[in-house]
Order: sequence, then C-alpha cells, then structure tokens
Amino acid sequence: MDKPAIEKPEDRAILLVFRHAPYGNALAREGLEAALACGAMGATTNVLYINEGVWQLVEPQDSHAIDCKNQAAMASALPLYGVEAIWIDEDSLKQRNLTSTDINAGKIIDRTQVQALLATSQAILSF
Amino acid sequence: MDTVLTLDSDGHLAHLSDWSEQAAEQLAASENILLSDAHWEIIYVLKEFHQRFALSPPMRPLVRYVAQQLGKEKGRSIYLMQLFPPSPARVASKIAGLPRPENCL
Amino acid sequence: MLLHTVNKSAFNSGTLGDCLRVVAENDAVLLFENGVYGALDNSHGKFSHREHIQKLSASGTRFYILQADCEARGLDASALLPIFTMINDADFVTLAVEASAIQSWY
Amino acid sequence: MANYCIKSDTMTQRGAHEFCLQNEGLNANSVSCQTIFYQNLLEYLQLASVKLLIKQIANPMNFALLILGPPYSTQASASALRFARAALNGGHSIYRLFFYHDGVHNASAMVTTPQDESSLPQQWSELIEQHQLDSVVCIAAATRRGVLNEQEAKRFGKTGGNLSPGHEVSGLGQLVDASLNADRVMTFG
Repeated sequence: MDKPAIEKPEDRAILLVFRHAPYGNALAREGLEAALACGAMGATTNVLYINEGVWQLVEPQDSHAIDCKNQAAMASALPLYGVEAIWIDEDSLKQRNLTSTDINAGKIIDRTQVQALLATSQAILSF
Repeated sequence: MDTVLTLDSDGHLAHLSDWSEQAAEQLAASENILLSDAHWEIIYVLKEFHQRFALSPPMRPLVRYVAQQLGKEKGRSIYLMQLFPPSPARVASKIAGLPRPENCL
Repeated sequence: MLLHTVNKSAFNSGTLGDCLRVVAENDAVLLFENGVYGALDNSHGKFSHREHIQKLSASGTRFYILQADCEARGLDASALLPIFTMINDADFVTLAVEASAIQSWY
Repeated sequence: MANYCIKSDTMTQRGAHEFCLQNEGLNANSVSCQTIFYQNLLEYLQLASVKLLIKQIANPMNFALLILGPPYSTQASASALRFARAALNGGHSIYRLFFYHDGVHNASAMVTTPQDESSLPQQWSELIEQHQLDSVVCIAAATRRGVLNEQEAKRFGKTGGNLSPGHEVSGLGQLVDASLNADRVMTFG
C-alpha cells in the first residue's frame, strides 16, 4: 500500500470517462476505484462525468438500504487522492434537468471543452 | 483481561462491529505498539475518514487528510511512520478497525 | 484524431447519439457488435442518426463498420448508409494505431 | 512451415521490434515460449546459424487492453480477443491485458463449454501462453466475484483456487502503469 509513485512519461495524462449511473451495476464503483488508484499512484488524472455518469454526483445519496457503498461519498475523496481535475458535461446535466446545485463536485464544461479534453488525453479508460 | 477477537488471516477484525478501544489496544499490541494520545488522535481521524468516504485510505490520501484535520506537522509520512511502523496505512487501519485496504495499489 | 467505438444498437440505446454529440471533425467512429445496427440506411424517427452522421461526414469525420459483426447479423452492405466503410479486424487495429486515443462507448 | 514470433523485452524497450523466424532447424520450444532480449536473440541466432527473416513493422505499437465484459454474456470479451489476435498478427505488441469488472470471469478455470463451442477463458489462456503476454486480473474485482488463485483461496479460507493459467492477480496499479506506458489503451466493455 505504501509503494512510492511509479515512474511515468512526462505530460502523459489518464482520462477516466464515467458514463454509467451508480448502483445499477458496478461500473461506476469500479471506475471510481480505478480513478482513486490513478491518483494514489501520482498519475496525472482527469475524470469526466458524462451521460448517465452525472447521476453519480447527485447529492444527497443514501445507499444504506440497498447495501451499497455511498458512491457520492467515495467520489468526494477524489481530491484527497490527488485527483483534482473533475469535469462534468453540461449537456448531460441539462438533459436530466440537473444544475450545479444538485451535484457535489467538479467543474461544468461545454461540448467544445469535452472534445478538447478527449483530444488531449493519451489514455482513456471508459467506465 | 483481553476479549477474544475474531481476526482474518491478516490479523484484521473479521467483524468490524467488534471494534472498541479495548479491541484497538489488543490489535495494536499484535503490532508491538502501545497506544498513546498521539496514536488515538490518528485512529479517530482514520475512523472519520472511513465514515465520511467509505474507503480505507492508502498512504497519500491518509497523509493529506491528517494534514487537513490535525495540521501540517502531523500530516507527514515520517510522523505516521514513527507511530505506526512499518506501513502506517495498513497498520493504522487495522488498529482503527477499518477494512483491510484492498490490494489494489 | 480520436477513435470512437460504439457497440450498442441505436434502437435501444442512446450510446450512438451520446457518441455523435461529442465527435470532432477529424475523428473516426467505428460501429461494431450490436452497434452495427446504427449504420442502417432505412431506420426512421428517433432511432435514425442519418442526418447527424451525414453532417459529421461532410465536415470530415470518418465512419467505419466491422465486417465480421455485420456478417454475423446478416447485414448486407447495401442496407447500410454508404458513408460507412466496411473494415476487417486488421483495419480496426490500424485505426487504433492512427488514433491519438480510443474512446469506447458501450 | 510454422512462424514464431519473438519479442524484445517490451517492458523496458518501448516500440519493440517484432521478429518473424522461419522455422529452419530451430527448436521451437526453446524460442516460442520465452521473451528474449534483442541482443541475446541475435547472438543466439548466430550460434544456431538460423536464417532470419526480419519483418520491420512500420509503426509498431504496444497495446494495453482493459477487458470489462464477462465471457458469453456480452460480446466484449470475444471482441477484445479478436482485436488482440489482429494486433499481434499485424506485428504489434500487447503491453498488458487487464481484466476488471465482470471481465475477471474470463480468468475462471471453471468455465466449461459444450464440445461444439469454444471456451473464451481457454482461448485467452492459449493466447497468453503462445505470445507470453502479461495478463493481470484485478484482485479486488476478482475476489468479489469468486475468481481466486491458490494463494488467495487459502488466505480467505476457500476450498481451492480457480484462476486459469497465464494470468496473474494483482492490483489496479497495474492498470495505472499500463495506462501510462502502453502506446494505446483500449477499453472493451
């Protein structure tokens, strides 16, 4: 657990794209665990919440009764793990009638910025 | 007198609900650690971390969180290393009754 | 250039639409697995992405479809939008090599 | 006439060359199942006086594949397998296979199929063996889903391991490493 940060090529960033709603399947949870691992290992990490993925950030969540870990609580640990670049697709929020007050983290970006984020990422992990 | 705790093969509590301060002392003893106030402070910060984020933190986030909660002097790996050798994240989560940090890193 | 892969049918999933919304001019889009149904020329209404695909194609986006998945599903090339280029597995690899990164929509 | 592919050490040498050897007096077992360093390979071939056909690939890439789909339930695993084969046939290398999410079931040795259907886990194991691929199964995802090697099974007090040959159980760090060091990362979900 206490391994030092791994060697990495300069300017290489990992982008994790979260496209699925939480709880219905394990993609959201396991994608988040991958993002936390990227951060904990010192990799330059971007996270993009888009499409159904934006539901992961809606607060409050109480997943006690369905016996799952609270996805929003876990996601709120991202900055502590060194993942500060958290992006949210504006259109996906609008389609779901969500606003910045419904979500707990991240910076809302428009379609052009989403395209730029994808275009400048060398490794994309989709969850 | 020590209560008999059910432990997994790594010496972590098999049932996290068994945790008590007395249990923590026993778990610490198995790591040759005598708990002082400085230890308890970290143990309660760790429990709070788990409560808040539903995660058992590896080293980096643990250091950051301790720095946030207890100040920069304590939020250093060397400080945690002195209290919970040889691997603070693993040893401290064991004593604090957190799940074993998953072998994911 | 990004390579986007889509493997869900446009008839029961918004995946193709989600992909097309953020595809850029010089990107490539590959439909495979059930995604190949999204290339059908004769789909109508909300299932059809024909206009969007044509518009993107006109501005430079390239569209591909995986042959093995079409054959398995009995899709003849004549039923597909002519914009789509039929490719094999080796071409898929070549596309991934040419791309700066691969975004998988599933 | 069989062709054997020998890779240079892909872990340290990015953009590794791929060699195709024509099978002339060369002991297949001695070369097909191990990774040989570029330098050593040339020396070895000189000693063995083997005619060497070197196919230089224009743009050799090191791929990392993230496989999230289980065998049979969806097509993702089969698609990833076809992609891996096509990449290797095209002279590219696979930096690592990483099985995660439901993809860990591809590493279950318990998967059994009727005689007229192919076993995806078996095909993965064969591909890994044949090309000496680095294949990692995420330990956390696999443990939750009941895919364990002997050691993990013992640790958790289970009756026996069920990990297919060729895979290693390890952490997400291996995915992070692959994302940083492979030329291309592909997700199959």
